[in-house]
Amino acid sequence: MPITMLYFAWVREAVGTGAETVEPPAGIATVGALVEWLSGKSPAHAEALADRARLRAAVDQRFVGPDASIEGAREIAIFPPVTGG
Amino acid sequence: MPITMLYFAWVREAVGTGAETVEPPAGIATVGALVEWLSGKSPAHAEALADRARLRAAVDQRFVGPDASIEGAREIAIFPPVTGG
Amino acid sequence: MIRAVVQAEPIDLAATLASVEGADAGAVASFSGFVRADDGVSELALEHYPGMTEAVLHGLAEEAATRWQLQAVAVVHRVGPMAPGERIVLVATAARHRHAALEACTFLIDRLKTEAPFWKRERRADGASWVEAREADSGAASRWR
Amino acid sequence: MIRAVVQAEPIDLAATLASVEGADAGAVASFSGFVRADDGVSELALEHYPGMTEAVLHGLAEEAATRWQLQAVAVVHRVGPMAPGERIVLVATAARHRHAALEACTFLIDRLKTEAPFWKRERRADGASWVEAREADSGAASRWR
Repeated sequence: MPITMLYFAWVREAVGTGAETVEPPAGIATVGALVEWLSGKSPAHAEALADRARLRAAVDQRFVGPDASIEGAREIAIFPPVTGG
Repeated sequence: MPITMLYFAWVREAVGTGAETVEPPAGIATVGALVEWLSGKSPAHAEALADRARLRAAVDQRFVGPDASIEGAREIAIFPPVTGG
Repeated sequence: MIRAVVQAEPIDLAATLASVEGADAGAVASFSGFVRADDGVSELALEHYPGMTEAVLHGLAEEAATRWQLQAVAVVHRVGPMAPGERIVLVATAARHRHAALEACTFLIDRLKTEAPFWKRERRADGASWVEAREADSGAASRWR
Repeated sequence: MIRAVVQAEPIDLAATLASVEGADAGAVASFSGFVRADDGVSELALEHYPGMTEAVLHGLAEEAATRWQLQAVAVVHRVGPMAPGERIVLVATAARHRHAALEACTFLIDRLKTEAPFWKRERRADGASWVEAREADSGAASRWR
Protein backbone atom coordinates (compact mmCIF):
# COMPACT_ATOMS: atom_id res chain seq x y z
CA MET A 1 0.00 0.00 0.00
CA PRO A 2 1.56 3.32 -1.02
CA ILE A 3 1.77 5.96 1.72
CA THR A 4 2.07 9.70 1.14
CA MET A 5 4.88 11.01 3.35
CA LEU A 6 4.81 14.71 4.27
CA TYR A 7 7.71 16.62 5.82
CA PHE A 8 7.58 20.06 7.41
CA ALA A 9 9.96 22.78 8.61
CA TRP A 10 13.60 21.68 8.99
CA VAL A 11 12.69 18.03 8.37
CA ARG A 12 11.39 19.08 4.95
CA GLU A 13 14.50 21.12 4.27
CA ALA A 14 16.81 18.29 5.30
CA VAL A 15 14.97 15.59 3.35
CA GLY A 16 14.91 17.93 0.37
CA THR A 17 11.20 17.57 -0.39
CA GLY A 18 7.88 18.27 1.29
CA ALA A 19 6.11 15.17 0.00
CA GLU A 20 6.91 11.76 -1.47
CA THR A 21 5.15 8.45 -1.95
CA VAL A 22 6.72 5.41 -0.31
CA GLU A 23 5.84 1.70 -0.19
CA PRO A 24 7.37 0.21 2.96
CA PRO A 25 7.84 -3.59 3.13
CA ALA A 26 5.25 -5.65 5.00
CA GLY A 27 7.38 -5.93 8.17
CA ILE A 28 7.19 -2.19 8.85
CA ALA A 29 4.28 -1.91 11.31
CA THR A 30 4.85 1.22 13.41
CA VAL A 31 5.76 4.89 12.92
CA GLY A 32 9.10 4.23 14.63
CA ALA A 33 9.91 1.36 12.27
CA LEU A 34 8.85 3.48 9.31
CA VAL A 35 11.22 6.30 10.32
CA GLU A 36 14.01 3.74 10.75
CA TRP A 37 13.29 2.34 7.28
CA LEU A 38 13.04 5.84 5.70
CA SER A 39 16.46 6.71 7.15
CA GLY A 40 17.93 4.15 4.78
CA LYS A 41 16.49 5.77 1.68
CA SER A 42 19.20 8.40 1.23
CA PRO A 43 21.89 10.28 3.16
CA ALA A 44 19.49 13.25 3.24
CA HIS A 45 16.78 11.10 4.84
CA ALA A 46 19.30 9.70 7.30
CA GLU A 47 20.38 13.16 8.37
CA ALA A 48 16.86 14.58 8.54
CA LEU A 49 15.61 11.71 10.70
CA ALA A 50 18.71 11.16 12.86
CA ASP A 51 17.57 12.96 16.02
CA ARG A 52 14.41 11.03 16.94
CA ALA A 53 13.82 13.01 20.13
CA ARG A 54 13.22 16.11 18.01
CA LEU A 55 10.74 14.43 15.63
CA ARG A 56 6.98 14.31 15.88
CA ALA A 57 4.52 12.44 13.65
CA ALA A 58 0.92 12.46 12.50
CA VAL A 59 -0.90 9.52 10.90
CA ASP A 60 -3.77 10.63 8.71
CA GLN A 61 -3.62 14.06 10.37
CA ARG A 62 -3.63 12.83 13.98
CA PHE A 63 -0.63 13.24 16.27
CA VAL A 64 0.79 9.84 17.29
CA GLY A 65 3.80 8.43 19.13
CA PRO A 66 6.51 6.19 17.63
CA ASP A 67 4.66 3.00 18.68
CA ALA A 68 1.55 3.88 16.68
CA SER A 69 0.50 1.45 13.98
CA ILE A 70 0.71 2.53 10.36
CA GLU A 71 -1.70 -0.13 9.17
CA GLY A 72 -4.10 1.34 6.65
CA ALA A 73 -2.45 4.76 6.85
CA ARG A 74 -2.67 6.89 3.72
CA GLU A 75 -0.82 10.03 4.83
CA ILE A 76 1.98 10.19 7.40
CA ALA A 77 3.72 13.41 8.32
CA ILE A 78 7.08 13.85 10.11
CA PHE A 79 8.00 17.24 11.58
CA PRO A 80 9.61 19.05 14.52
CA PRO A 81 7.61 20.02 17.65
CA VAL A 82 5.11 22.68 16.63
CA THR A 83 5.73 26.39 17.33
CA GLY A 84 2.60 28.27 16.32
CA GLY A 85 0.58 30.92 18.10
CA MET B 1 -15.90 72.55 59.28
CA PRO B 2 -18.35 72.28 56.37
CA ILE B 3 -18.34 68.91 54.57
CA THR B 4 -19.56 68.33 51.02
CA MET B 5 -21.87 65.32 51.05
CA LEU B 6 -22.33 63.42 47.77
CA TYR B 7 -25.04 60.82 47.14
CA PHE B 8 -25.18 58.38 44.22
CA ALA B 9 -27.67 56.00 42.60
CA TRP B 10 -30.77 55.20 44.71
CA VAL B 11 -29.30 56.99 47.73
CA ARG B 12 -29.22 60.17 45.65
CA GLU B 13 -32.76 59.59 44.43
CA ALA B 14 -34.07 58.94 47.95
CA VAL B 15 -32.30 61.92 49.54
CA GLY B 16 -33.56 64.06 46.66
CA THR B 17 -30.21 65.64 45.83
CA GLY B 18 -26.78 64.55 44.64
CA ALA B 19 -24.81 67.01 46.76
CA GLU B 20 -25.23 69.18 49.84
CA THR B 21 -23.02 70.95 52.34
CA VAL B 22 -23.41 69.94 55.99
CA GLU B 23 -21.77 71.05 59.20
CA PRO B 24 -22.04 68.22 61.76
CA PRO B 25 -21.63 69.05 65.46
CA ALA B 26 -18.24 68.42 67.12
CA GLY B 27 -19.31 65.10 68.67
CA ILE B 28 -19.75 63.40 65.26
CA ALA B 29 -16.43 61.64 64.72
CA THR B 30 -17.03 58.66 62.42
CA VAL B 31 -18.79 57.89 59.14
CA GLY B 32 -21.32 55.78 61.03
CA ALA B 33 -22.12 58.63 63.41
CA LEU B 34 -22.39 61.03 60.49
CA VAL B 35 -24.91 58.79 58.74
CA GLU B 36 -26.89 58.54 61.98
CA TRP B 37 -26.86 62.32 62.33
CA LEU B 38 -27.77 62.86 58.64
CA SER B 39 -30.79 60.55 59.08
CA GLY B 40 -32.29 63.18 61.36
CA LYS B 41 -32.09 65.92 58.76
CA SER B 42 -35.35 65.05 56.97
CA PRO B 43 -37.74 62.17 56.35
CA ALA B 44 -36.06 61.74 52.92
CA HIS B 45 -32.64 61.41 54.55
CA ALA B 46 -34.04 58.99 57.09
CA GLU B 47 -35.50 56.77 54.39
CA ALA B 48 -32.42 56.95 52.12
CA LEU B 49 -30.07 55.99 54.95
CA ALA B 50 -32.27 53.48 56.79
CA ASP B 51 -30.72 50.26 55.48
CA ARG B 52 -27.10 50.60 56.65
CA ALA B 53 -26.09 47.18 55.34
CA ARG B 54 -26.76 48.41 51.80
CA LEU B 55 -24.73 51.61 52.15
CA ARG B 56 -21.09 52.22 51.31
CA ALA B 57 -19.01 55.33 51.89
CA ALA B 58 -15.95 57.16 50.64
CA VAL B 59 -14.08 59.87 52.54
CA ASP B 60 -12.20 62.21 50.24
CA GLN B 61 -12.60 59.65 47.43
CA ARG B 62 -11.34 56.63 49.37
CA PHE B 63 -13.63 53.74 50.32
CA VAL B 64 -13.97 53.46 54.11
CA GLY B 65 -15.98 51.50 56.66
CA PRO B 66 -18.48 52.98 59.18
CA ASP B 67 -15.80 53.26 61.86
CA ALA B 68 -13.58 55.55 59.73
CA SER B 69 -12.83 58.98 61.14
CA ILE B 70 -14.25 62.02 59.39
CA GLU B 71 -11.76 64.39 60.97
CA GLY B 72 -10.50 66.83 58.37
CA ALA B 73 -12.73 65.34 55.66
CA ARG B 74 -13.80 67.72 52.92
CA GLU B 75 -15.91 65.39 50.74
CA ILE B 76 -17.86 62.36 51.93
CA ALA B 77 -19.93 60.21 49.58
CA ILE B 78 -22.68 57.74 50.49
CA PHE B 79 -23.84 55.20 47.91
CA PRO B 80 -24.95 51.59 47.29
CA PRO B 81 -22.42 48.82 46.54
CA VAL B 82 -20.90 49.55 43.13
CA THR B 83 -22.07 47.73 39.98
CA GLY B 84 -19.79 48.79 37.14
CA GLY B 85 -17.98 46.80 34.49
CA MET C 1 1.52 53.64 28.47
CA ILE C 2 -1.24 53.72 31.08
CA ARG C 3 -4.64 55.09 30.09
CA ALA C 4 -7.84 55.18 32.14
CA VAL C 5 -10.82 56.97 30.66
CA VAL C 6 -14.47 57.52 31.61
CA GLN C 7 -16.57 58.78 28.74
CA ALA C 8 -20.15 59.23 27.55
CA GLU C 9 -19.23 58.54 23.92
CA PRO C 10 -19.29 55.02 22.43
CA ILE C 11 -16.02 53.14 23.00
CA ASP C 12 -13.77 52.85 19.95
CA LEU C 13 -12.50 49.25 20.12
CA ALA C 14 -10.06 49.45 17.20
CA ALA C 15 -8.48 52.72 18.34
CA THR C 16 -8.11 51.51 21.93
CA LEU C 17 -6.52 48.20 20.95
CA ALA C 18 -4.24 49.99 18.49
CA SER C 19 -3.14 52.28 21.31
CA VAL C 20 -1.74 49.37 23.36
CA GLU C 21 -0.20 47.48 20.45
CA GLY C 22 3.42 48.32 19.84
CA ALA C 23 6.30 46.81 17.95
CA ASP C 24 7.57 45.29 21.18
CA ALA C 25 4.35 43.75 22.51
CA GLY C 26 4.24 40.02 21.85
CA ALA C 27 0.81 39.65 23.39
CA VAL C 28 -2.30 41.79 23.61
CA ALA C 29 -5.43 40.72 25.49
CA SER C 30 -8.74 42.50 25.69
CA PHE C 31 -12.01 42.21 27.51
CA SER C 32 -15.26 43.93 26.59
CA GLY C 33 -18.46 43.99 28.61
CA PHE C 34 -21.74 44.65 26.79
CA VAL C 35 -25.29 45.62 27.62
CA ARG C 36 -27.19 42.36 27.32
CA ALA C 37 -30.44 42.36 25.45
CA ASP C 38 -31.96 39.62 27.56
CA ASP C 39 -34.38 39.99 30.47
CA GLY C 40 -36.27 42.63 28.51
CA VAL C 41 -33.76 45.41 29.23
CA SER C 42 -34.34 48.28 26.79
CA GLU C 43 -31.70 50.66 28.18
CA LEU C 44 -28.86 50.60 30.69
CA ALA C 45 -27.71 53.85 32.29
CA LEU C 46 -24.39 54.14 34.13
CA GLU C 47 -23.88 56.72 36.88
CA HIS C 48 -20.43 57.33 38.36
CA TYR C 49 -18.47 59.37 40.92
CA PRO C 50 -16.53 61.89 38.82
CA GLY C 51 -12.96 62.24 39.94
CA MET C 52 -12.89 59.16 42.16
CA THR C 53 -13.75 56.86 39.25
CA GLU C 54 -10.85 58.04 37.13
CA ALA C 55 -8.49 57.81 40.11
CA VAL C 56 -9.58 54.25 40.92
CA LEU C 57 -9.28 53.09 37.31
CA HIS C 58 -5.87 54.68 36.96
CA GLY C 59 -4.72 53.11 40.23
CA LEU C 60 -5.86 49.65 39.12
CA ALA C 61 -4.17 50.08 35.75
CA GLU C 62 -0.92 51.07 37.48
CA GLU C 63 -1.16 48.10 39.85
CA ALA C 64 -1.67 45.73 36.91
CA ALA C 65 1.17 47.32 34.93
CA THR C 66 3.57 46.77 37.83
CA ARG C 67 2.38 43.30 38.80
CA TRP C 68 2.46 41.85 35.26
CA GLN C 69 5.15 44.12 33.81
CA LEU C 70 2.76 45.37 31.16
CA GLN C 71 4.05 47.42 28.28
CA ALA C 72 0.71 49.18 27.92
CA VAL C 73 -2.71 49.10 29.52
CA ALA C 74 -5.95 50.89 28.67
CA VAL C 75 -9.22 50.93 30.63
CA VAL C 76 -12.14 52.71 29.00
CA HIS C 77 -15.51 52.79 30.75
CA ARG C 78 -18.63 54.35 29.37
CA VAL C 79 -21.24 56.27 31.40
CA GLY C 80 -24.72 57.56 30.63
CA PRO C 81 -27.50 55.74 28.75
CA MET C 82 -26.68 52.76 26.51
CA ALA C 83 -28.70 50.41 24.31
CA PRO C 84 -28.51 46.59 24.33
CA GLY C 85 -25.47 45.39 22.40
CA GLU C 86 -23.42 48.49 23.22
CA ARG C 87 -19.99 48.21 24.86
CA ILE C 88 -19.92 49.28 28.52
CA VAL C 89 -16.27 48.69 29.26
CA LEU C 90 -13.06 47.78 27.45
CA VAL C 91 -9.85 46.61 29.10
CA ALA C 92 -6.75 46.05 26.95
CA THR C 93 -3.31 44.92 28.07
CA ALA C 94 -0.02 44.47 26.23
CA ALA C 95 2.83 42.34 27.53
CA ARG C 96 5.74 40.31 26.28
CA HIS C 97 4.04 37.03 27.13
CA ARG C 98 0.47 35.82 26.81
CA HIS C 99 -0.35 34.80 30.36
CA ALA C 100 0.71 38.21 31.70
CA ALA C 101 -1.60 39.97 29.25
CA LEU C 102 -4.55 37.63 29.89
CA GLU C 103 -4.21 37.54 33.69
CA ALA C 104 -3.86 41.31 33.90
CA CYS C 105 -7.05 41.64 31.86
CA THR C 106 -8.93 39.36 34.25
CA PHE C 107 -7.52 41.18 37.28
CA LEU C 108 -8.59 44.56 35.90
CA ILE C 109 -12.17 43.65 35.15
CA ASP C 110 -12.57 41.71 38.43
CA ARG C 111 -11.25 44.56 40.56
CA LEU C 112 -13.00 47.27 38.55
CA LYS C 113 -16.34 45.59 39.23
CA THR C 114 -16.00 45.92 43.00
CA GLU C 115 -13.83 49.03 43.37
CA ALA C 116 -14.74 51.54 40.69
CA PRO C 117 -17.70 53.74 41.72
CA PHE C 118 -20.18 53.03 38.95
CA TRP C 119 -23.86 52.22 39.35
CA LYS C 120 -26.10 50.57 36.77
CA ARG C 121 -29.76 51.33 36.24
CA GLU C 122 -31.80 49.09 33.96
CA ARG C 123 -34.87 50.23 32.10
CA ARG C 124 -37.58 47.74 31.15
CA ALA C 125 -41.13 48.04 29.88
CA ASP C 126 -42.39 48.12 33.50
CA GLY C 127 -39.97 50.80 34.74
CA ALA C 128 -36.38 51.34 35.82
CA SER C 129 -34.42 49.76 38.66
CA TRP C 130 -30.91 49.92 40.12
CA VAL C 131 -28.87 46.77 39.58
CA GLU C 132 -27.89 44.96 42.79
CA ALA C 133 -24.24 44.11 43.42
CA ARG C 134 -23.39 40.42 43.06
CA GLU C 135 -21.70 38.36 45.77
CA ALA C 136 -19.74 36.50 43.08
CA ASP C 137 -18.04 39.73 42.04
CA SER C 138 -16.60 40.27 45.51
CA GLY C 139 -15.26 36.74 45.47
CA ALA C 140 -13.67 37.23 42.07
CA ALA C 141 -12.03 40.46 43.16
CA SER C 142 -10.71 39.04 46.43
CA ARG C 143 -8.68 36.31 44.74
CA TRP C 144 -6.30 39.00 43.45
CA ARG C 145 -5.27 40.21 46.92
CA MET D 1 -20.82 30.56 15.73
CA ILE D 2 -17.54 28.67 15.47
CA ARG D 3 -14.91 29.94 13.05
CA ALA D 4 -11.36 28.66 12.54
CA VAL D 5 -9.34 30.17 9.72
CA VAL D 6 -5.78 29.89 8.42
CA GLN D 7 -4.86 32.68 6.03
CA ALA D 8 -1.91 34.40 4.37
CA GLU D 9 -3.62 37.81 4.48
CA PRO D 10 -3.23 40.20 7.45
CA ILE D 11 -5.75 39.51 10.22
CA ASP D 12 -8.64 41.98 10.45
CA LEU D 13 -9.04 42.56 14.20
CA ALA D 14 -12.16 44.73 14.04
CA ALA D 15 -14.01 42.42 11.65
CA THR D 16 -13.12 39.31 13.69
CA LEU D 17 -14.19 40.82 17.00
CA ALA D 18 -17.38 42.14 15.41
CA SER D 19 -18.11 38.61 14.17
CA VAL D 20 -18.27 37.23 17.73
CA GLU D 21 -20.11 40.16 19.29
CA GLY D 22 -23.85 39.76 19.37
CA ALA D 23 -26.74 41.36 21.19
CA ASP D 24 -26.73 38.47 23.64
CA ALA D 25 -23.01 38.31 24.50
CA GLY D 26 -22.32 39.99 27.80
CA ALA D 27 -18.59 39.38 27.55
CA VAL D 28 -16.07 39.23 24.72
CA ALA D 29 -12.40 38.43 25.28
CA SER D 30 -9.60 38.43 22.77
CA PHE D 31 -5.97 37.50 22.54
CA SER D 32 -3.54 38.56 19.83
CA GLY D 33 0.01 37.34 19.33
CA PHE D 34 2.45 39.55 17.42
CA VAL D 35 5.81 39.23 15.73
CA ARG D 36 8.19 40.83 18.20
CA ALA D 37 10.73 43.27 16.87
CA ASP D 38 13.30 42.39 19.50
CA ASP D 39 16.30 40.06 19.14
CA GLY D 40 16.97 41.55 15.70
CA VAL D 41 14.24 39.55 13.94
CA SER D 42 13.51 41.15 10.57
CA GLU D 43 10.93 38.62 9.35
CA LEU D 44 8.94 35.71 10.75
CA ALA D 45 7.61 33.05 8.37
CA LEU D 46 4.94 30.55 9.40
CA GLU D 47 4.67 27.14 7.72
CA HIS D 48 1.71 24.85 8.44
CA TYR D 49 0.16 21.49 7.61
CA PRO D 50 -2.78 22.33 5.31
CA GLY D 51 -5.90 20.41 6.22
CA MET D 52 -4.69 19.21 9.61
CA THR D 53 -4.20 22.77 10.90
CA GLU D 54 -7.75 23.81 10.11
CA ALA D 55 -9.11 20.58 11.63
CA VAL D 56 -7.12 21.05 14.85
CA LEU D 57 -8.14 24.70 15.22
CA HIS D 58 -11.77 23.86 14.60
CA GLY D 59 -11.62 21.00 17.09
CA LEU D 60 -10.12 23.25 19.78
CA ALA D 61 -12.74 25.94 19.09
CA GLU D 62 -15.52 23.36 19.45
CA GLU D 63 -14.01 22.01 22.67
CA ALA D 64 -13.84 25.54 24.11
CA ALA D 65 -17.39 26.35 22.98
CA THR D 66 -18.72 23.28 24.78
CA ARG D 67 -16.61 23.59 27.92
CA TRP D 68 -17.35 27.30 28.54
CA GLN D 69 -20.75 27.45 26.81
CA LEU D 70 -19.51 30.09 24.42
CA GLN D 71 -21.93 31.96 22.22
CA ALA D 72 -19.26 32.49 19.58
CA VAL D 73 -15.60 31.73 19.06
CA ALA D 74 -13.17 32.71 16.31
CA VAL D 75 -9.59 31.55 15.81
CA VAL D 76 -7.66 33.20 12.99
CA HIS D 77 -4.03 32.24 12.37
CA ARG D 78 -1.81 33.77 9.76
CA VAL D 79 0.78 31.86 7.69
CA GLY D 80 3.59 32.94 5.36
CA PRO D 81 6.05 35.81 5.88
CA MET D 82 5.31 38.55 8.42
CA ALA D 83 7.08 41.71 9.57
CA PRO D 84 7.72 42.71 13.22
CA GLY D 85 4.59 44.22 14.76
CA GLU D 86 2.24 42.16 12.59
CA ARG D 87 -0.48 40.00 14.15
CA ILE D 88 0.24 36.23 13.97
CA VAL D 89 -2.87 34.94 15.68
CA LEU D 90 -6.18 36.22 17.01
CA VAL D 91 -8.50 34.33 19.34
CA ALA D 92 -11.88 35.84 20.24
CA THR D 93 -14.56 34.39 22.51
CA ALA D 94 -18.05 35.54 23.42
CA ALA D 95 -19.92 34.33 26.49
CA ARG D 96 -22.56 35.46 28.92
CA HIS D 97 -20.03 35.92 31.71
CA ARG D 98 -16.53 37.32 31.80
CA HIS D 99 -14.58 34.45 33.29
CA ALA D 100 -15.91 32.02 30.69
CA ALA D 101 -14.78 34.30 27.86
CA LEU D 102 -11.35 34.98 29.38
CA GLU D 103 -10.62 31.37 30.39
CA ALA D 104 -11.66 30.05 26.99
CA CYS D 105 -9.31 32.54 25.35
CA THR D 106 -6.41 31.33 27.51
CA PHE D 107 -7.29 27.69 26.85
CA LEU D 108 -7.38 28.26 23.09
CA ILE D 109 -4.02 29.98 22.81
CA ASP D 110 -2.35 27.53 25.23
CA ARG D 111 -3.61 24.46 23.39
CA LEU D 112 -3.09 25.94 19.91
CA LYS D 113 0.59 26.49 20.73
CA THR D 114 1.23 22.80 21.34
CA GLU D 115 -1.35 21.13 19.11
CA ALA D 116 -1.75 23.10 15.90
CA PRO D 117 0.82 22.15 13.26
CA PHE D 118 2.55 25.48 12.64
CA TRP D 119 6.30 26.10 12.47
CA LYS D 120 8.03 29.44 12.84
CA ARG D 121 11.17 30.49 11.04
CA GLU D 122 12.92 33.69 12.07
CA ARG D 123 15.05 35.77 9.75
CA ARG D 124 17.86 37.91 11.14
CA ALA D 125 20.78 39.77 9.62
CA ASP D 126 22.93 36.63 9.98
CA GLY D 127 20.46 34.18 8.40
CA ALA D 128 17.25 32.27 9.11
CA SER D 129 16.54 29.63 11.75
CA TRP D 130 13.61 27.50 12.88
CA VAL D 131 12.18 28.45 16.27
CA GLU D 132 12.55 25.73 18.92
CA ALA D 133 9.46 24.62 20.86
CA ARG D 134 9.33 25.82 24.47
CA GLU D 135 8.94 23.49 27.46
CA ALA D 136 6.77 26.12 29.16
CA ASP D 137 4.20 25.85 26.37
CA SER D 138 3.67 22.13 27.02
CA GLY D 139 3.16 22.88 30.69
CA ALA D 140 0.63 25.60 29.93
CA ALA D 141 -1.30 23.32 27.57
CA SER D 142 -1.34 20.38 29.99
CA ARG D 143 -3.14 22.30 32.72
CA TRP D 144 -6.28 22.26 30.56
CA ARG D 145 -6.55 18.45 30.48
